Amino acid sequence: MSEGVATEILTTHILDLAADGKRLDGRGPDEYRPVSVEPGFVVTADGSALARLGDTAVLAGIKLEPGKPFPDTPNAGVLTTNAELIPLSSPVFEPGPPQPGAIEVSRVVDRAIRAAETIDLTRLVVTPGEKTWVCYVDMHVLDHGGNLIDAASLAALTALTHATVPAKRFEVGESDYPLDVQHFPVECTYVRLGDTIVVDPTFDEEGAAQGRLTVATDETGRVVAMQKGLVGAFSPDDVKEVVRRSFAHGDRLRAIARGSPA
Amino acid sequence: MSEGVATEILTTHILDLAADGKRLDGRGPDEYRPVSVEPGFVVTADGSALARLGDTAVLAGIKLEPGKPFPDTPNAGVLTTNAELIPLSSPVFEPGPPQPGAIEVSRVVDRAIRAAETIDLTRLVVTPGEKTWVCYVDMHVLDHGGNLIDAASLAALTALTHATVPAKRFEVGESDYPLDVQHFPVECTYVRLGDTIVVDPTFDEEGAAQGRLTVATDETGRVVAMQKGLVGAFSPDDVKEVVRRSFAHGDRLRAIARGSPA
Amino acid sequence: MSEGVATEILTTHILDLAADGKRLDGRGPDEYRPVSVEPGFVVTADGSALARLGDTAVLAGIKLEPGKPFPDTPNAGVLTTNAELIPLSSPVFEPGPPQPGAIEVSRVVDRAIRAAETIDLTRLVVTPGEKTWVCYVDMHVLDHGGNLIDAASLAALTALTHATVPAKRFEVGESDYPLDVQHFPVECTYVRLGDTIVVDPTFDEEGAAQGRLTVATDETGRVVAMQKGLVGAFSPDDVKEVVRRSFAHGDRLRAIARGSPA
Amino acid sequence: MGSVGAKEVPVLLSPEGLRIDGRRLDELRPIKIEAGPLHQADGSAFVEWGANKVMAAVYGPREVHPRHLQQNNKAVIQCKYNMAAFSVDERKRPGLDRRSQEISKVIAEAFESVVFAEEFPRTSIDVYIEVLQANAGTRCAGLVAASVALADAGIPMVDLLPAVAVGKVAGRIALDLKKEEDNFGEADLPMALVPQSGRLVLLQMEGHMTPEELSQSLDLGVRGCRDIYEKMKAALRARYSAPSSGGAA
Amino acid sequence: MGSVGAKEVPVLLSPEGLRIDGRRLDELRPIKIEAGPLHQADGSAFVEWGANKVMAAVYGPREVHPRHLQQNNKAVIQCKYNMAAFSVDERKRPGLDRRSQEISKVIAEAFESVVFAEEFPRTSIDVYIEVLQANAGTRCAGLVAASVALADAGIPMVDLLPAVAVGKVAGRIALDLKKEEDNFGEADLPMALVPQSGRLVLLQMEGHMTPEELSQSLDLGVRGCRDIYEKMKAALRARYSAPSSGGAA
Amino acid sequence: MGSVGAKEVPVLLSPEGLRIDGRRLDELRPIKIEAGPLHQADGSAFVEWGANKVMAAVYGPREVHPRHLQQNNKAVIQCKYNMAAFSVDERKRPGLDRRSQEISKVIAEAFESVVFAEEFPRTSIDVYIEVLQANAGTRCAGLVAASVALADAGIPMVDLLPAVAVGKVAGRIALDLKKEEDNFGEADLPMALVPQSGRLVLLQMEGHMTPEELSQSLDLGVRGCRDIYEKMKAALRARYSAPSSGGAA
Repeated sequence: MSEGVATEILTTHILDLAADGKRLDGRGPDEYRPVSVEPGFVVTADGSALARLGDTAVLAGIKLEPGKPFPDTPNAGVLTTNAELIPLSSPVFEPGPPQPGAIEVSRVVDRAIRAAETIDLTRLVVTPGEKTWVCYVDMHVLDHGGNLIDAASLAALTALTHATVPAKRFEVGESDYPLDVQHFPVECTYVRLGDTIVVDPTFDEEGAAQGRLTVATDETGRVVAMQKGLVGAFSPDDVKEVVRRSFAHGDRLRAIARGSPA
Repeated sequence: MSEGVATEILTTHILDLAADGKRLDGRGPDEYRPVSVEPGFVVTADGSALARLGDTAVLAGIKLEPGKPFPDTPNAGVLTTNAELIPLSSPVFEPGPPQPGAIEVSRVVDRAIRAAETIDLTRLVVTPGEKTWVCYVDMHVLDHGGNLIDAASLAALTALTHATVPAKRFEVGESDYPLDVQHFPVECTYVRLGDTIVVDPTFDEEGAAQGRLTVATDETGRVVAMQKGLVGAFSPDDVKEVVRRSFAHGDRLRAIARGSPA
Repeated sequence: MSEGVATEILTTHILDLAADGKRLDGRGPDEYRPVSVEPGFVVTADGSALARLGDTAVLAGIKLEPGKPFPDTPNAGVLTTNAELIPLSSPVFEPGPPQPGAIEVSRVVDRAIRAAETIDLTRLVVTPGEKTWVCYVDMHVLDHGGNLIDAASLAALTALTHATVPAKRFEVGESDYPLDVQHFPVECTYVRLGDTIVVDPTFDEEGAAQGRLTVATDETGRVVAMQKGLVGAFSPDDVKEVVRRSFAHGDRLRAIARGSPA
Repeated sequence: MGSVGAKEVPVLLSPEGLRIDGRRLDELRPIKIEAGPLHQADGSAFVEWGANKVMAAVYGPREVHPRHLQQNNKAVIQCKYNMAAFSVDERKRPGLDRRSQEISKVIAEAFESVVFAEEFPRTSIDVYIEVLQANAGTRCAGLVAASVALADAGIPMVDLLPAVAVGKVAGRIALDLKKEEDNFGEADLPMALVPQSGRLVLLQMEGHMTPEELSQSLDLGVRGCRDIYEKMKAALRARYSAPSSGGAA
Repeated sequence: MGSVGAKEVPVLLSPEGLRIDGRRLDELRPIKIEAGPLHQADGSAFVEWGANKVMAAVYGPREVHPRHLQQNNKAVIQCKYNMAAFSVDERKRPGLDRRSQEISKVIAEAFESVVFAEEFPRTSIDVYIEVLQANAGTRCAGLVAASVALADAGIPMVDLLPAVAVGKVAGRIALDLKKEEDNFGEADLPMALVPQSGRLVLLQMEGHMTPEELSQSLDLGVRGCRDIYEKMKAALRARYSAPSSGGAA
Repeated sequence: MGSVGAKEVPVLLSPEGLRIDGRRLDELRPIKIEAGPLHQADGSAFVEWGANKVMAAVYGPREVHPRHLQQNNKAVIQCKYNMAAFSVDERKRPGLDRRSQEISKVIAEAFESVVFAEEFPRTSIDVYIEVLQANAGTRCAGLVAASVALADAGIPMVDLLPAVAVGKVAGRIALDLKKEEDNFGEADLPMALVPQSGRLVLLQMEGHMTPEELSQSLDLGVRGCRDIYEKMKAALRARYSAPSSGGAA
């Protein structure tokens, strides 16, 4: 039996189950896999967190370094978000330059961080136009069991929340101090399986999906980012329903991330 | 019928016609396709022009930015010429790093611009060794119907002629002013089809050609650049004849480009 | 007869000979091919040498330029070692980014230069933290007859020994002066052919080898670098024996390199 | 969007509820669509939309490059969205950046959702979008141009794909932002609609909106798409009635 | 090693012959090895070794990418050693540098020396090593993790490959240097041992040593490798006795 | 050529009409050509021409890399012209720049014009040119070296390809410019001749010349090429009479 045929049978099975509101791993359509977040996983980083959604594991690390502001925004710090979909984490990733999938993950996480004004970039500036902190958010996918965006975003936001500005090490200030994090956006991803929409898809569910929709919400009741992905379509009413549900998941995931011991 | 066979038949037909001094589109051997030049096509550029030779269309845009002179020429501004043979313009171009063909177009155009001293580079300098205007000439091939060098050069020179130095925007001076263009070199390209030499080759004629020869002349009667390309050979007498003819074409194309409303 | 079969027969033959302490070219197991070193081969370089081991030829060129020290070592000059395994030198090299083999050669040569403190990097500094000489060591393999590391290292060290700091040309000082070279490490490479270990392997011997071991020694009796390469293994006693023998070869090759007329 | 640390915010909405270019909140910028301006491509379109100028070309179905992307049961749809160096105020370095790669991906996925790709197994349908002059909304303009180019190339599709962005300007939901509105606005929500099914195949959002504002934006965007749909069909009708013209880029 | 022009050298060895972390000269840092923590890989291992954290995964035998590397008579073993950007004090730019490429090469050659590659012609065995947190000795930690991951993947091998670095600190030969010792030490000599044959399949050295010191280092390293070998076997036994756990990275 | 904003121009022509190195206007620099100095290549040549040192090697006919360039009816001729980092005064960063790629292209086209490529369908003939020391005229020196290397490799050709540059120095047409003449001269016109047919297969020009000067330059260059042709043939004769030497790069 070729791999293509096996995948097709699995897809059909997932779609059949979904038609009855069921999932391969026994979850309900609106149920996340077990969620855990471990901040401080990497001590060489200025902030870090390992987030897990079921079999999916993403490690985020923060590094802050002095640098120059962009010429057109002399009063704003620099934030750079990068996702590495390393071939260690999945048989489908190959070594080489970042693939479109990795770029999408980093851009969608980046978008939520910026739009939610998670960090007040103006407070990263040391001397306007001259010197600012550059904040690197690096996300390393370790185990790709599906739904990378939610896991990566949870890891990144938790890492930012626990990050320290290394002012002393770089002789910018007298002592290090915590990075000031104003908001905590949470990404929540659904996929369409026939007429059913399910949250937190596994790798196999993503393969069977007819469209993916991610909504990022923050703790103030705002939608801050959205991304439709994969082949497939959503009606405006589908979108509205997904937005509605995202807030409850956002609140719960945010509480898990914040409750984690630093 | 395979593509290779079709191309071969077309090549034979073009060569047979050429032996009688005829061409597929009915032109005479020393006749250009309809020429048009539209300056100001792109308002985001500091200068621009869309040049057409028959089915061939090339858009050139100029951007000027403050930058540093090269260490070994502290009293000269910087000119950078780049041709993008984007896959939109032809089935034969692939995405990726610039191909040898694109590099050749940009280098041959660049060579004519420099050798004709089109722009007095010393006048671009703001502070010797410190600050100068960097002039980017970007040529975007939109429709590749053959003879890219002539079309690209016509677009680039017209764009330069209509360019403005954005001194005010970059706070280098009080107001913007026209770029000072001293000369207007014109490239004129011939290909050899058997014993006949024809001007302004189409894409199919280039495919059938046994050598290509480009001669750039300026309005002061000087030859400023030449490039032999493609597989094939020219006798010294062929070259002298092509040089002789290039001046007349140069004068006509220059007049068309200059006559165009800004 | 396929290329694979021919290689296999050659390998078997080399291993059979080695079992009797013999080699294809008639050398003894611990005998180098004819060695020659020609300093000053390239006058555009600030120092250069062409080294030959039998059919193998490597050209090294030194260039010194003013630059900035690294931020974390403000009192040290910068040394950059690069090997180009250009496709001109062997049917097995392809154009493109440096292959792992080229990187290994440059890193192993670099390691010996640094560990032997060949050059006192602190003496390259012009103004601490601000300005230093950057010393580029470029090794160009011209003919790949095997044992690139030893040939490249011999070329590089000889080139350094004859190098001049171009202080006058860069207006850093009043006159040029010789680069101060404190030590002259020599790399010595063996391969294992069955139970026999032979020095200075040819290209074909490298293909038949079951492990490669390089030991760099300097004139003060120190081991300064080692590198085991290729598939295969060495016992600790093998290693100790190779180290012991490397000193004698080192002394001889150093004398040849130093005896060469500048 | 969110130009932190940038210059002063201009007045984006007049007391009369008109925008900086005099448009109402639900009003599109002028759009001109030309089908088939290019000679080499199998299909092409040129779109002028406000101060955007976008060219699209389609090649295919043809051989797949690189080969390993070939699919046995359908055509692959490859999309390259690219901005000319001179298309923006600050010169853009040639070459694909991450933004272009993301846009290329979501546009390709949008077209895969409507093209009958199974009809052309083992082939590639290549969609090229060149932004020649940019003024906010280029991904939607590119998608509209590419959709007309696909139709011009005779590629069978469920439907054309009109697209538009909705945004939030001075606290109000507004259709089809221009550059100043996008730079200083509070949200940007581009979308592409399958008119036949009423479903969205492209949807992105950045900024901040309440769920109610988002709901209102979706409805406004769908209406905008339907208007653009009419212009796309008109451009194709004009092309078929004057098939051999070509020329005006 | 040889940080020319850097800051002051700390006291690396106490008068009592103890090192900065209280270890004796022939003492290893604490090592924790977990086999099989990853779910997608065919085999995996996580190693905490002093303040190093290294993850390894193995995929294969599987199809060779890129195709032209395929060998008709055996599997090719491809190795990628990579450091996470945040694994070191000074952020490392993502992407392979020359150091990583050299380490990948010598590790791949070490494994080729022990894997029965002829059993899987025309395939690739892909070994990925990710350094998540680095504190000297990462190539040895990576090699140990990869070796356990290969065993976890069921790849037939002559033996496991324990590895350790020996160095020279304040003039004395010492086992398993940590970062400060490596930065200010006089030599670094990483090695990997085939316990069954007593031979070395990885061996590098940088610094300066007399032949006698080098001899002593080899013997000390071989003893260290044999200790690590026991820990590797224990980790695999723990994995087989609790086969379906997974999870704790 | 055209070093705008550079240092002062030296005196390039003496009152007696002699050049800075004492040559007459129509005089070549000294040329030494050695056929077959390399051992691995199928054909090779080393050329010292004034202060230029250029090595060329030819491999093939052999398998085509990358595969998709293969042609069913003839050999492809691939050329890489490369300058060593230390071959020029200002260190050149390793890697192909645009100048090298253009030169590679025109040299490949020149050889395609004379090699009987149809005799070796589905193969590649790879020509590598390494400039080790540069002093103006390297493309011509490289072409001459590569042409001898092709003959040394036994590749069937219409004829050898002598090449030389003509230039304009202090207002006078001069043969074979050296560096100072090239830097401060008014025009540079490299060409390659097929002696048998008297036709040019490489021709470039930069600078300014009247049509009459250009005419004169062509005639002078053709004469120069014919002189170089004799030296090329002599080098090949020397090689054939002492076939097994090799060695002196």
